[in-house]
Amino acid sequence: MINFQQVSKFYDTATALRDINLSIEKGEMAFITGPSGAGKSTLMKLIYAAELPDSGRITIAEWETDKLDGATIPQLRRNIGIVFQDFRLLLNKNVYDNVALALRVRRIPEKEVKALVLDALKMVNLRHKTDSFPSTLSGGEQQRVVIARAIVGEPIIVLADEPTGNLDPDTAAGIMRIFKEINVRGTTILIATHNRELFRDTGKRVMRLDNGNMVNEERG
Amino acid sequence: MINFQQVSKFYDTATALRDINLSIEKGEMAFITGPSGAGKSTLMKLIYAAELPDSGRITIAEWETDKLDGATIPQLRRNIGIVFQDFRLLLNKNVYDNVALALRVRRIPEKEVKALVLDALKMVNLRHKTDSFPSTLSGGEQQRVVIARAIVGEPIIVLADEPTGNLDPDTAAGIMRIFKEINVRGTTILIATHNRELFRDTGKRVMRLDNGNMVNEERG
Amino acid sequence: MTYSIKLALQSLWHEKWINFLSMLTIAMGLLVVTLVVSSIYNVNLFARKLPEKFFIVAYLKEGLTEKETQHIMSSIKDRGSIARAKYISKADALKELKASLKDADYVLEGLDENPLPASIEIRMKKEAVGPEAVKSFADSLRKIEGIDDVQYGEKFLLSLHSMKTGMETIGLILTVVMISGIVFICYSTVKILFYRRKDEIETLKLLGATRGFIRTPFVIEGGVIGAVGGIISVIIAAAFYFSVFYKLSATVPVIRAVVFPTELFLSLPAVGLFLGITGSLIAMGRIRF
Amino acid sequence: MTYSIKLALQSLWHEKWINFLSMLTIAMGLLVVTLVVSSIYNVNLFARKLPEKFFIVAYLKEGLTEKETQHIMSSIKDRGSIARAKYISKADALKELKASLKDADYVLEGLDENPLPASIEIRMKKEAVGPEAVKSFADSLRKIEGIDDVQYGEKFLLSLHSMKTGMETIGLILTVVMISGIVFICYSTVKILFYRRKDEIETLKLLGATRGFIRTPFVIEGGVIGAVGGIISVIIAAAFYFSVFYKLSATVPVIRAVVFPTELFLSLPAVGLFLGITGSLIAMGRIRF
Ligand SMILES: Nc1ncnc2c1ncn2[C@@H]1O[C@H](COP(=O)(O)OP(=O)(O)OP(=O)(O)O)[C@@H](O)[C@H]1O
Ligand SMILES: Nc1ncnc2c1ncn2[C@@H]1O[C@H](COP(=O)(O)OP(=O)(O)OP(=O)(O)O)[C@@H](O)[C@H]1O
Ligand SMILES: [Mg+2]
Ligand SMILES: [Mg+2]
Repeated sequence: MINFQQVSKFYDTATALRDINLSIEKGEMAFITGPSGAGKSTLMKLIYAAELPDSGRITIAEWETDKLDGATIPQLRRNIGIVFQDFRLLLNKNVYDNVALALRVRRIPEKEVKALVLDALKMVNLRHKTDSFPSTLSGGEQQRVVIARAIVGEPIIVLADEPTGNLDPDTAAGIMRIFKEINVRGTTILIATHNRELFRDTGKRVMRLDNGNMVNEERG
Repeated sequence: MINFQQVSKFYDTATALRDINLSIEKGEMAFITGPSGAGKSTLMKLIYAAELPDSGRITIAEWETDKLDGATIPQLRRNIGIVFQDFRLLLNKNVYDNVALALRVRRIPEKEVKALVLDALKMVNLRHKTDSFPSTLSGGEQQRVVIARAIVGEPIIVLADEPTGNLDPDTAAGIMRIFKEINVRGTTILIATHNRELFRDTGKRVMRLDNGNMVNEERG
Repeated sequence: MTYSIKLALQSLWHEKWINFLSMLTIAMGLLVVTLVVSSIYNVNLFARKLPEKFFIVAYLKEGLTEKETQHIMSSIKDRGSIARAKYISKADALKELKASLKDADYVLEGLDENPLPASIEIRMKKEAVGPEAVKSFADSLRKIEGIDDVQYGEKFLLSLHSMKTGMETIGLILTVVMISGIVFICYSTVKILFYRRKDEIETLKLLGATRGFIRTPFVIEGGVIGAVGGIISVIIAAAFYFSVFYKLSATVPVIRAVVFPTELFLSLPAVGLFLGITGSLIAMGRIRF
Repeated sequence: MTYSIKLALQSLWHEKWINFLSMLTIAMGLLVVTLVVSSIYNVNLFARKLPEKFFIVAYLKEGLTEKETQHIMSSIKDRGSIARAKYISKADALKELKASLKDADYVLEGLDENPLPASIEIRMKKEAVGPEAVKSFADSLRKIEGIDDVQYGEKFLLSLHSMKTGMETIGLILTVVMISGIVFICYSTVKILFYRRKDEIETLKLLGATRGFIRTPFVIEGGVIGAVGGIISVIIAAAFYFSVFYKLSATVPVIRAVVFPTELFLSLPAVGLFLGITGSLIAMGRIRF
């Protein structure tokens, strides 16, 4: 489902990733960890084609990311649900519309949108904040809106970049339960996190990045 | 140093804090914890007068926050170093200038600024990112810039709102070492966090908020 | 599509003040352009009327029969470039001279014979009034049997001509400069407005939106801003017309001669719509993924 | 202060494109205003020259001695509202009549005595030319011993007067509308520009910045944008002047009469600076903590 072959990514001043080989199967759940600035977010950006690799090949489902163009990139991205580390909520839209956006870009009829959005908000325990604007939400509430937006469209891949950074352990555990549930239903999930609690005792693969290098892989 | 007497804060749709009594001594280090949306950030905002209480009295050092005006609010805030949960970095300024801003608002001469800023950046391990802009930093790097900006001015109070949400355990431990160090030198420190690791075995006060109420207080 | 409209209206509403400012800016821009265009239109109208003041006099030989005179008149009138030709008999000419002498007309009393020649006063069509055209026309008149001499104000004609072309040229330049200036201002307003949305567009792209999906609400928004701007400008223009212009024309008669191009004003909402839509399309530029 | 300047220049540079757009917008705005103001200035200049064409003729009685004539002349010239007074003797009047009769001047040959009266042609000061003023002036002339009659073109005077006030009124209205329109456009540009900085201002406040600290770099930034806008407009105006206007004046003579108000153009950078500074002050509004 997600395949990296000898992928490197260099920024002007920093090497973000060097010779990464990676293969995540359909329906797998995997974790990436590593210190701050190791390249975790960059790896995610390469998957959803927000950045292109400087060398190597990346294949996501049937797409090769460096062969995509303006017509196919949206197709790829509609199949991926992303929990952005920096949230990327639209400040001029309320919670409902922010979550609904993920469905609307997929051209899902408005009458189906409502039920799906409210379901997703219920899952992350934010049903009561439907009409609030992002600026009036607490940090953890904002993060849960982003999670709801990532899963509402039932994508085939979910990428979650530090999804529990602003969440207390109990809420975080709740979010992990959701991820496991949709993973069981067949969604491929890749989570970048510092929080060891998330992968402790899961038995899932945990890849460790350090300074752009894949240093080891273990089981959580 | 920080004193709350029967403080309540209501938003249109939510009760953020209810009848909070709180007293933090000069030179103390304390923690606030509690689930997402409990009111931790709101409590911090009341301290630096970004919000005013709907009832009750708040005294910070010699200032009563609801008696402040346009001339005295800046004075209060210059004595407080804040790690904002949402970072609040200026996107059109590089790392150096973002950190220096905290000194410049204090009208510290430009020739002293440089040494202080570079010192602070070295403490948070970002000396090599001096000239980078926030948009080119990883989540954890951005968070460390915010921490550097909060401590660079040697304020008498440091408020840190989820300061390690984007940091790996090792880096987080490093940041906690810095906080302890400046606390030993006399700075009052209040940290809002979900991360139990931060206060485990510190022996410091940990206040627990839930749904706007102060539910218990323990020692870490 | 209905969703795009909803999205556009939502974001229009969410930032209503700043959008209202842009609408007013575009309204002002449109108003300024129309005001200038209609001023210049009026000036040109005036300039075009100037040639009506110009005429040529053809003096006739003495002792022509009525038939001969008729013949000359009709041969002049046949020419395409003639607007009017008026026969002035010897008697009429004398009357005019007497009138111009005022009280001193007794000097003419002693005359037993009218010494003044009959003449034809010719006004040419406006568009035919030009230095070369008039000269060749006068020459051709001189060749007509029975015409003694042809006279016209050469100097007047020259200054008239240069005045007319001058006004037209300045008017054209002014119009072009103004219109490009205002179009640029509208563009820049929309551009600055959308520059703030860079982040929003970026997020939409990352969520898998197509170019069309991203563009539609922005284009609708731009269109609404432009159209409302146009409507506001019409309202301001109408208010201006009735409160100032209309009242003033009672006391200052010249204003009555000013033509207010109503169609131009009524087309402003459409112009605004067009400006807003193209403005937002250009402001967004090529959306690259 | 030096830091504020650095801060301002930094943020000017960081968003150079959008700032450049604002500069161009302000430049265009200033250009449009100056163009309109100088057009109207020229039209008014022209309108003000009209009264120079107006004159009054005072016919003198027959048989005045030279001394009496001198006396009348000097008593007319003493009046404040007189620009020029020209004595036309009986002989001169006859010469003029002969000239105007052209080839037909032989009608006058039979006369043994010159029947035309001597007269004084009076041109009034421009500012004194007005229907009532001229009437009362003419009446006062009639009372002078030795003056037989006073004549002037009443109709000409009336149409002249209404034309002049008409032009002046329209010019004034146009100028006011234009200037307020453009000032608004500049304000709105700066406002939209600073609206994007709301977050930045909020952060500065939370860091403990005083009002002055927050305002200074924005004001400097606004000032620079305005001043550079002004400079750009001067450059465009100069380019326009030399490439179009200057060349055109060779072929279209009227243009030579157009006055290009150089001082106005040279003051544009200062006007832009002022606009930018006040614009950013107003755009920021009251900073509340
Ligand atoms: N656009 C960019 N331009 C230049 N350097 C960049 C850019 N984006 C990221 N970097 C650098 O690349 C490195 C890896 O960044 P990345 O965001 O992938 O780290 P990360 O593993 O997600 O860290 P964190 O846990 O702190 O979020 C960092 O040193 C960062 O400064
Ligand atoms: N400006 C606001 N308007 C309305 N409601 C608000 C506003 N700010 C915060 N709230 C609400 O007040 C409650 C407390 O918010 P606060 O940000 O203090 O929570 P928190 O304890 O910091 O949570 P987290 O750990 O998720 O950051 C939340 O339910 C939030 O939605
Ligand atoms: Mg990251
Ligand atoms: Mg919070």
